[in-house]
Amino acid sequence: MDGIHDLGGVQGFGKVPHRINSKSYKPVFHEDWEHLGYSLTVVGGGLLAAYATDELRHAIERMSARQYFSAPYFDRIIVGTATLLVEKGLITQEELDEALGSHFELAARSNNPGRPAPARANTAPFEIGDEVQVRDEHIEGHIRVPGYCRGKRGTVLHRTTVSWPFPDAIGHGQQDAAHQPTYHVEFSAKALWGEGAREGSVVVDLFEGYLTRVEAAQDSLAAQTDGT
Amino acid sequence: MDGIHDLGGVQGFGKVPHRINSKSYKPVFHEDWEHLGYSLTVVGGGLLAAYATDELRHAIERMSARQYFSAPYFDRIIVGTATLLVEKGLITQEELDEALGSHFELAARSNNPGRPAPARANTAPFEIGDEVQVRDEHIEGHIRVPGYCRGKRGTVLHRTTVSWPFPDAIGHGQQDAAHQPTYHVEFSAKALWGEGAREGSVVVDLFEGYLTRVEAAQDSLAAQTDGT
Amino acid sequence: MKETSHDLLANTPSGRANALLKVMTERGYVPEGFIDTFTHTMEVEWDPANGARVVARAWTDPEFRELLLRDGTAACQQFGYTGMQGEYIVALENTPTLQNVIVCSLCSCTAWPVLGLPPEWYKSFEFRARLVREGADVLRELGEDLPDDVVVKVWDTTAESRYMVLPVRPAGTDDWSEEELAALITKDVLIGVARPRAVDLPRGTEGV
Amino acid sequence: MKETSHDLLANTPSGRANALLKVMTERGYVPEGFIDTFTHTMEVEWDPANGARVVARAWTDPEFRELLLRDGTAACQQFGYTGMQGEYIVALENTPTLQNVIVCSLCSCTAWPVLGLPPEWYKSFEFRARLVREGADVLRELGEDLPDDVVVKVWDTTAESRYMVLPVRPAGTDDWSEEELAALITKDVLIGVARPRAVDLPRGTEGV
Repeated sequence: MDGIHDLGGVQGFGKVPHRINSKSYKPVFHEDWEHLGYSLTVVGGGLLAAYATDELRHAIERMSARQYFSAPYFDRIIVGTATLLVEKGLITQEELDEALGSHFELAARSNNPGRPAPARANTAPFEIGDEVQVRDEHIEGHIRVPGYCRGKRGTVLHRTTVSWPFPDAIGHGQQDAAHQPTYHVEFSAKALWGEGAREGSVVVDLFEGYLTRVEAAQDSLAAQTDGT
Repeated sequence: MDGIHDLGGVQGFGKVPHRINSKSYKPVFHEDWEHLGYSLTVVGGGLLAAYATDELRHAIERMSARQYFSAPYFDRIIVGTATLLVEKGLITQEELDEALGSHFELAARSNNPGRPAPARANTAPFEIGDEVQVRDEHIEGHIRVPGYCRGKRGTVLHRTTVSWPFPDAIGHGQQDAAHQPTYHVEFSAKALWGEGAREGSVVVDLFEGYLTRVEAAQDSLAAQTDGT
Repeated sequence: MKETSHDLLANTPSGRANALLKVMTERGYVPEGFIDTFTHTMEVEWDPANGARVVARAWTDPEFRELLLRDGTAACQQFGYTGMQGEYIVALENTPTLQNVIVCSLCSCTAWPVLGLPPEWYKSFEFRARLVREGADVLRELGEDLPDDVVVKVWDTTAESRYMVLPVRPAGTDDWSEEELAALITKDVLIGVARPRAVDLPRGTEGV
Repeated sequence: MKETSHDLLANTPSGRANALLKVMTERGYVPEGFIDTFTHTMEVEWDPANGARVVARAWTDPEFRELLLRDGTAACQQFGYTGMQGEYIVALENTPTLQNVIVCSLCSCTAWPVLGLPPEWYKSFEFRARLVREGADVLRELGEDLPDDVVVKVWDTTAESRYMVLPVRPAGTDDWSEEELAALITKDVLIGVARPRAVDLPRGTEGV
């Protein structure tokens, strides 16, 4: 989904609150409840196996913009975890409200079933050096394509030797999600942010189903078009 | 700027809080401070002529995401107005803090000077029925192109008979901003949101400098490319 | 309200508005009476009843209708409904198979003198985010379930054109007066999220 | 802390976390001791000192370096630094003119066993929004003002690969031990926002 969590390239954000090597990073947690974020979500997603990590990501993406931007990081994990446990029937909204002593605001429900990996499969896996294009898709459910690279062309640097369930399916609880490798695809900064961008690149880790091959002929035609 | 204010097409938002014809719309204001939003900004932008409307829009766009999404509408107008009056030297942060009795949070300062209308001027104004393309630009300062139509092609429905100062210039206080007409450009829903979109269209009101003409030859080449 | 002691102000929207008022007033920037006068304009003069009168006239006067569609500003000027945020008015003509709807995805622009100030829901993040992408769905949720053959055309107010929707005159209103017709035109109809229906209202004061 | 009376909980992050803990505990979902054990893992076992040891080994052992770049998971497995969020580790090789930097623009993915949990600033909206678009500017603001001939390559952790940066070994460290070299590798170096510098630290315990 093109949600407010998709922050890459969004402008108007100020300085990152950090100076390099200024912190010892101990203690790891700064408030006495923070460890509960990861601990409880590992109970729910790991020990109880109630949901996949992509479902947790999707639950957090479904938080309202107000809630998302005002909640500290581990609070978002708690809200996402609580949302999924309620949706899976393992706990209830009423229990949460009673334990909290007031209304426990959860993320919005999803009315989207997710989708399997695109049917138009590639004839063969991509190889290092291949030119690929990110499909110009507008998916309402969970997806792991940041908006800034949608429709853009890049170069394959690596194909993973392991496969994982397709996020758009497993993120909606589809246990039969197809497993695919991902590709490290490098996009030039100019391709992403326009000709005025400083030299550099961004590498995005993309599932096979998000990509199509750029054929040489198509590439040549497009170059003519771009040059018009 | 690609800011968090650019909400068109962002997903994850729930139901619009309204039922048609359920309200009399009186009284217009629901809290006794709300009228101050527009009143005070009309004093600042109108009576004092301290800033243009596009500068107010830009000031509001510069609010932090947390502040933007948690502030009610007229509060955003107040914060934008206060920000500009401080930046223009008509009031001070200290006066605001003292009047409020605590820190009055303003929008972030802009370190961007804006830009004049693109130099590559069109040879002639566009006419009704012309195919145009929104420039694929990534502008850090104020701009009035919603992200969802950037780089997209549409059809001109209307050219305004009046010209206005180019937002990217006047929004940064450039008094010599070029004046341009705007065009009502219609984009098909499928062009904006993909082939799965329901039939329909969106018309965006775009300054001449945001547009380029789609030449017939280019159009034909692109059609071949798209079809590959 | 304008003489708020500063230790009474909380750091809330109300507090911030009154703090800014205090600073601007002390600086001498706010003319005596300006806020009351301008607030009266916002609360009373700018009203959807204005747009309703324009629509009713267009329904009953073919020449005016032609003018409204050709030069909305000139047409509204005949009623005095121009000025601030009404400098360039464009009327959008519905047909039985076309529904125009207005939004401002980037902020909240609206034709104040014709429609009145934008309502809260129009300025909501939900409406701004969703209308351009899923117009028909949003209208159905709002209560206007359009037939399948009606196409939604969304107008995003991203520059200085200020829109008003000219709806289709409902059937069965042939002998209605302009005043009676105007009573069918609500703010929601002028924004385009609702269509006027003759059955919605008792006709005029006679209760027909 | 785990037995919080419910009328003491405010609707705050802390209150919500403890409310969820209470409900899950009452349902019997939380095994005895699990939270303490897992918290110990997060606080103590997952540590940037782990990644530092991997880098120091790669700087001193060419075969290990080759393995690390070819199969990061296998290389880290030699130290036991795999498992949760360390299932597929990829090392990113810096050069004098290339600086790799890691971000997770969509959420907060990080190689926990190698780098430790991600720090607050890494999870900040500012870093997530800005790094992919203005990498070199962000690094300069953070205090790493790269020479003009250095290109920044940003790695956005959008799937299951978990990255660590393999920095360039600083000049003048030829006779340093692995332990001494590891002391140059901070969490910020492993993320890629900082480069190691031999002058930053007194060498080992001898204070050379």
